[in-house]
Amino acid sequence: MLNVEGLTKQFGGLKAVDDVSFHVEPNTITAIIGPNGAGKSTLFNLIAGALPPTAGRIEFEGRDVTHAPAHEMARLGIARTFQTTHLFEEDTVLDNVIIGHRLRTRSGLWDAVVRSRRHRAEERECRERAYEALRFVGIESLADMPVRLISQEAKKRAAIALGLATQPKLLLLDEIAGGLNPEETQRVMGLIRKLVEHGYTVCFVEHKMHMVMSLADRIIVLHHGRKIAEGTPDEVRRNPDVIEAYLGGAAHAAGE
Amino acid sequence: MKPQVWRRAGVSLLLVLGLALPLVVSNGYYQQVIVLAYIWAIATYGMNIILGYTGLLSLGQAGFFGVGAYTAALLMLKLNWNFWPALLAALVVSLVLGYLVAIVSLRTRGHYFAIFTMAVGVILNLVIDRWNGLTNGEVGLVGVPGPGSIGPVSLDSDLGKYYVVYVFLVVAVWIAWSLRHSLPGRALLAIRNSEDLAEAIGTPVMRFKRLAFVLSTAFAGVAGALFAGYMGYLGPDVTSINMTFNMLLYLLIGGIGSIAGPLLGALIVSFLTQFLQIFQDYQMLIFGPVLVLLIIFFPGGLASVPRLIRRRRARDHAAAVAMAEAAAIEGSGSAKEGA
Amino acid sequence: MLRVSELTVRYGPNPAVQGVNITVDNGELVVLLGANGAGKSTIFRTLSGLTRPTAGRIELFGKDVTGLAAHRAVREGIAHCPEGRMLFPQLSVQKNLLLGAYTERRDKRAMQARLEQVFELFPVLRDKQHAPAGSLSGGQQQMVAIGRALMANPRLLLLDEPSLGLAPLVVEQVLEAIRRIHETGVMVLLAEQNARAALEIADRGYVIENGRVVMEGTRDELLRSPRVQEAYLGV
Amino acid sequence: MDEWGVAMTLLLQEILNGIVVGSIYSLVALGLTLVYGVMEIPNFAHGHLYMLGAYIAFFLLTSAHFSYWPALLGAVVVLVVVGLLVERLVFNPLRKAPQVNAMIASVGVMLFLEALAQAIWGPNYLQMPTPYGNVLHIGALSVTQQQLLVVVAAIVMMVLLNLFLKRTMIGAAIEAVAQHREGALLVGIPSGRIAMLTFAIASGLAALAAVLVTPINLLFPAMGTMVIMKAFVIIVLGGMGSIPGAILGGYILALAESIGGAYISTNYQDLIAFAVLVLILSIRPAGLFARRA
Amino acid sequence: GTSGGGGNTATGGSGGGSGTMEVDIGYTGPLSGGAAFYGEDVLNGIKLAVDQINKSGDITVDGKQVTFKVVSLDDQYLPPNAATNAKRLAQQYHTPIIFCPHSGGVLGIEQFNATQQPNFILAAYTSEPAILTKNDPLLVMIPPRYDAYFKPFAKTEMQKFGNRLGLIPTNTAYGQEWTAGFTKVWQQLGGTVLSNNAVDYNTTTDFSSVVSKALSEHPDVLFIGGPSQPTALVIKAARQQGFKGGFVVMDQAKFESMQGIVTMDQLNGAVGVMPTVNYPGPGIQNFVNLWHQTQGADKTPNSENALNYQTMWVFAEAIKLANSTDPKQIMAKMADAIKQVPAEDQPYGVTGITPQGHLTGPVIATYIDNGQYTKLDIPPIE
Ligand SMILES: Nc1ncnc2c1ncn2[C@@H]1O[C@H](COP(=O)(O)OP(=O)(O)OP(=O)(O)O)[C@@H](O)[C@H]1O
Ligand SMILES: Nc1ncnc2c1ncn2[C@@H]1O[C@H](COP(=O)(O)OP(=O)(O)OP(=O)(O)O)[C@@H](O)[C@H]1O
Ligand SMILES: [Mg+2]
Ligand SMILES: [Mg+2]
Repeated sequence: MLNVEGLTKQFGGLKAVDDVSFHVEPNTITAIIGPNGAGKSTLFNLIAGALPPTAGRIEFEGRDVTHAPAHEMARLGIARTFQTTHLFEEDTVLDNVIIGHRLRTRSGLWDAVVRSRRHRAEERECRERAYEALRFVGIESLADMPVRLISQEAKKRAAIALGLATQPKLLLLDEIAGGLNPEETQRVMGLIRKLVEHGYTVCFVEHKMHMVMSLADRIIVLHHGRKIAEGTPDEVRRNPDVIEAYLGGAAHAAGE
Repeated sequence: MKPQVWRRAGVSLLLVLGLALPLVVSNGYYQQVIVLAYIWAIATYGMNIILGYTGLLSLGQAGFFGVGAYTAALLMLKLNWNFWPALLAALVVSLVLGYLVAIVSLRTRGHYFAIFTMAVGVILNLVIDRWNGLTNGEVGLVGVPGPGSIGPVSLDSDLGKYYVVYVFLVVAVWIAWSLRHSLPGRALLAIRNSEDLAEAIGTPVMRFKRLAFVLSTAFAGVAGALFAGYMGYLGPDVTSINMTFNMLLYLLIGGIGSIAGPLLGALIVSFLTQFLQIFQDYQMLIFGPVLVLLIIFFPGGLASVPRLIRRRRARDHAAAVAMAEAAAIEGSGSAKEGA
Repeated sequence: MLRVSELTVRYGPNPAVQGVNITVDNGELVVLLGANGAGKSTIFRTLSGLTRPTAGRIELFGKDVTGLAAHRAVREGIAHCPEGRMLFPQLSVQKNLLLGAYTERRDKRAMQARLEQVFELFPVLRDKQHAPAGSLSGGQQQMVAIGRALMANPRLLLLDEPSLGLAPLVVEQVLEAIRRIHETGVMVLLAEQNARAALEIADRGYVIENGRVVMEGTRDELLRSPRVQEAYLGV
Repeated sequence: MDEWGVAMTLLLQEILNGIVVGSIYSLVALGLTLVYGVMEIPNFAHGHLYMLGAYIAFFLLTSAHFSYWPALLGAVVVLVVVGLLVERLVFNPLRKAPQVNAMIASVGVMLFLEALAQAIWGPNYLQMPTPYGNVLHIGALSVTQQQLLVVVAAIVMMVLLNLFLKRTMIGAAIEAVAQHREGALLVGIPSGRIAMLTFAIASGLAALAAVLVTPINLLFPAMGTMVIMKAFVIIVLGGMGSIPGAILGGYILALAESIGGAYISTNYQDLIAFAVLVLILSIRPAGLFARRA
Repeated sequence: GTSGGGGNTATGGSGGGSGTMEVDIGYTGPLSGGAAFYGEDVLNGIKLAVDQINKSGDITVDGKQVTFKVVSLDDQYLPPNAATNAKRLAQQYHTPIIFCPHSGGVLGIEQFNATQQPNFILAAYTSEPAILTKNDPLLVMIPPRYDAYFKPFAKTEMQKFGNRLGLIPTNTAYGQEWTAGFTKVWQQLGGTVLSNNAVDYNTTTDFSSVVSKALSEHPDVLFIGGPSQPTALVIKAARQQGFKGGFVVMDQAKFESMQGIVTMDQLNGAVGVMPTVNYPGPGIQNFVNLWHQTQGADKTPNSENALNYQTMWVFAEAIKLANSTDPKQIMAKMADAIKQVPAEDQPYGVTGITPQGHLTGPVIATYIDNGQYTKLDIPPIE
């Protein structure tokens, strides 16, 4: 469903992403790993349209989307979370998530001012989608809480819910389990599995090896912007380049 | 349900109060202070959309106020237009000019945007002030006609003008409210929160910023046209940066981002400055510090006071929050099992 | 040594930390384990002076440092690598690091020497030293934050989840570095989600839940404890 | 002199005038670079601190019978104290509030200072005496000693300030406080004291600029208003926080004004500065010398 | 309240049965901001007159002795504020007369004064002719017409220095009208007018640039003027850049206020309005003495002070003659009242009032020669 070819991003003299090609099959989980600064977040930014690539080509569901801006990508069905959550701390969880479905609505300012039927219908629809998404990620009961009062884990779930409300096909999750303890990480892993079961496709960046190894169908390893390995968890775990550049002693842990 | 009923009753009461006000307050001086406050409030609602909702500090608002005012006044004086088509033209011109400025200014960010728009405001002010041939320079335009009459009802009387401005104020508040509680409005709030996130959930950020900017200039333009029609006289001073500062002041004192804020702020500050006149030459020695104190002690404006009280109450319920979280975790536990 | 007694911190009416007692003996490395929101960061912030305690007492080498402003706490030898990094995004990596030694800015040579040590620890920072800190990747920024704390040449080093967002290899390196720093005699208080790795280099540890210490013990005691195993080691 | 000679003389004279005015702008912009460009505090009262500095010096010169340089020093000292007070009483309490709040508070300070000056010294224009009133003629060009003094002082101050910010730890500390106040505290920088120091320096610079510039012009309570707006333009034009940018911005603006005034229209001279900003930001949205990468 | 002749403007605080009544006189003008000095000058003239009138005890209405009180409001030079202030003065203080010293404010107030009750006499201290276009029956315009100066100024300077005229006037509308009128006369007399270098006198940091530009065209005479002190800076810059010719100085600028910025030497060859202290008006000596006594020996009165002073006296006499505080009745007695004002209270002299409400009087200018003010009579234009 996602096809990346020769993707390159240059910041000044630095090639943050360097000639990366890969392919994501629908309804699978792909993990992207690599040392800090390897270009993982940049790669996500490129796919999501937040940054224009220097060279290369991105295809989504057979369409060339190399130069589509981020909001267009969202409309086409790519949702993402950020390495640091960007929720609106003062608003409630529900209010944060409602806006996610706006891109599927068509009412504009005029509808809002005259409170047109369409507007009311679409507002209801957005609310329903938001509740649906919150229910899916398991925090429906927190809907009316201000975001600043909820836990880290709940925030991560809210961020996913926001993505889900856009009705995506592909989700890009950047270090979604960062800062979570093992127990919480387990629960988030459960959620990711649930996503795939419900037909979504997931790409994620993570440094927690047990999570990567047990979730991913395929793993792509970046180093200095270049793809140094790709394969199943077993293949990657044994790859000496990966061990040297990234895993170190954790290779054993990852193997357990 | 209940709070909604109360709110509706409150809003209706306020509406009726606004209608009855000029009948109760017949003193022409107070009426003028109130009407001018309404007019400034309308322009400030525009500022609230761009600053309060979208998070962009635009310092050109008074310039656009002037564009609206001069468009309307010149059309009436030079081409003998009626007030109403002139007002419409003022709206259109400030929209179009706002759009053109938006295209260039919104490419800049943060401080650059603020100073860019300040420069636009200053340019508009200077052009209006110096273009003697068109605007009659700082002498200004004399004898600008009022709204005329609709059938037998004259709107040119003090009472008539009050109701004209009042209707526009109500419309402005309505637009501000419905925008705040609509999907496009939420998109603006999302932009204020984080442009990256807004973009990622499919908001064409640039388009929405332009929308907010253009709306703000349209509000300013209409307010300007009302001002010209109400005063009957128009000078370039109302387009100076100080007027933009005044609007910001109304917004901050009233409560930035809130619905009541602009009106509340405009009324309170207007009456405060009238009151301070008794201190003559020393009034600014008092007004300056009062302003600083208000900003320091009510950073969210007066409209936020009830919210602050509510929040304090909410804090006492923090225990409830903890419990709800525990419940949520259980809920997500089922997600895990579902896997 | 560090002695924290009956520490209570409130934000608003409900306490985030309540009656906590913690000691770090000279030369000890102590870990704090706890779920999200347990109060670990709050304890760190209070120790380094960013947050004022509601009650309790903090002593460093017998000296009362309770409620000391953060910039004074640094002078007492407390360096804090905080949650959220708190870097200066538009300053270069090098300036960020050098500012870590602000209190000892007069000794230029020592400053340079320590800068070298940090670069040895995180070689990638040497290549990036002239880049603005804000343009670094998440993990690289974490390295700057740790490096900056080390630049202060502290007696007590507070590390709040230093491995957050770091690659496994780097996590190993960081923990190894912490061990080495600790070996030079610096007291270390460490909060880590990566509990196993953290416990491996620690002398002792505390388990914090809902703002209270619910368990304390030596490394081995904690590693053996079923409660710790289940909640924090993911066994 | 032939036609061409006259035209050349005018051009050279206008360039010279532009350099003088550019130095004035840059001098005023320097303090603002610190508080707005570096600390990102939009202090619209900065021009009024400048005004106050001029009045203090005027008082010292005329009522206390100081001579020029001691009066300058005195004004700087007084303004340092005023700057400290403003920081403590107004901006420090607002350090966690949004920037608009600080901006409007600074407008409050501005109104207050203007009213204060008017209450003490009256609303009239005053002329500040200077021992450097003589005119120097360089060929067909003329310039006063005071104007030369402004140019030299501007250049010296800019070099010093740049060295201070870029080469000293205190300078780095100022930038650090601006970018992350808590982070600065954590490395041992007394953020509060650094903020005070910054304001003190900025206000002192404002006073210095005022005492150098005012003998060329006049003193009156509203004298800071237009100058400060142009100073904001200069800082943004040069790229926030960049001192070389502010210098170049100042000179570009002043030259555009004097040459534009001479060859286009003097009537719209004030407009030129703002038009230049709009033009340049339309082409380069982050200013001429965008800060770092 | 007491009111004579069916007037409906009761007094603000009448003294009841004590045989006295208080009448409030309104003022709205700039008391803060850039133009405050000007507003204060006007206000001080009015206030001094009111003090003198009250002291004289001469003014009575219905047999009651009138005490005047000035109620002044700051409008920061802003027309809408001026209009609001005027409404406040009329509604709350029932002021029969309101002074306003700027054309914007006057125009703003004129918009409603004709139609609204209670109305009042608008005493306009501005020589902007636009204010007369409304034919407002309740308007009094105080300063002399500026066009009277054109011919004498032009003749004097052209004769002494030559016929090339450079222009550096203030770029306000008033300055531009002056410029247009004056250059026309200059050309009619056979002179050449060079390019117009109008600048903003309030915001220009350094006049060198514009002066260089004007001098590059080698003028014999420079036409300048705006607020006095910046005007002085223009003269100074011109002399410093080697200009040897004469100056035509617009009436807004006053030579007496240029002292300390330029020397009399630098002013040689300038024509402009006569300084108030040297003005050969009937009551000038008395006025100057009074000013020194009341405001301080170091304070020099100017024409703002003097003209508003004598105008307030005219109003007082008109109230007395009308035996009422009704604006229309006061207006009806203005012409007669002018004759009643004691000569010593007419520093400049006032001779009559035109049907549009413009006060007339002798106009006298000066030519500076060898550091001395020499008198230049201006024939009146009616
Ligand atoms: N806007 C930018 N300007 C300049 N350089 C950048 C920018 N964004 C990222 N970089 C550089 O590109 C490289 C890749 O960064 P990126 O954030 O993609 O890394 P990452 O793989 O996500 O690392 P981490 O695991 O630490 O988050 C880094 O060296 C970083 O410094
Ligand atoms: N500034 C604040 N205002 C109000 N409450 C706060 C604030 N900071 C923290 N808290 C609350 O205090 C409690 C303890 O938070 P703390 O950050 O110390 O936990 P932690 O153990 O460090 O968690 P984490 O693993 O998420 O970093 C939490 O309930 C948190 O919501
Ligand atoms: Mg990353
Ligand atoms: Mg924490």
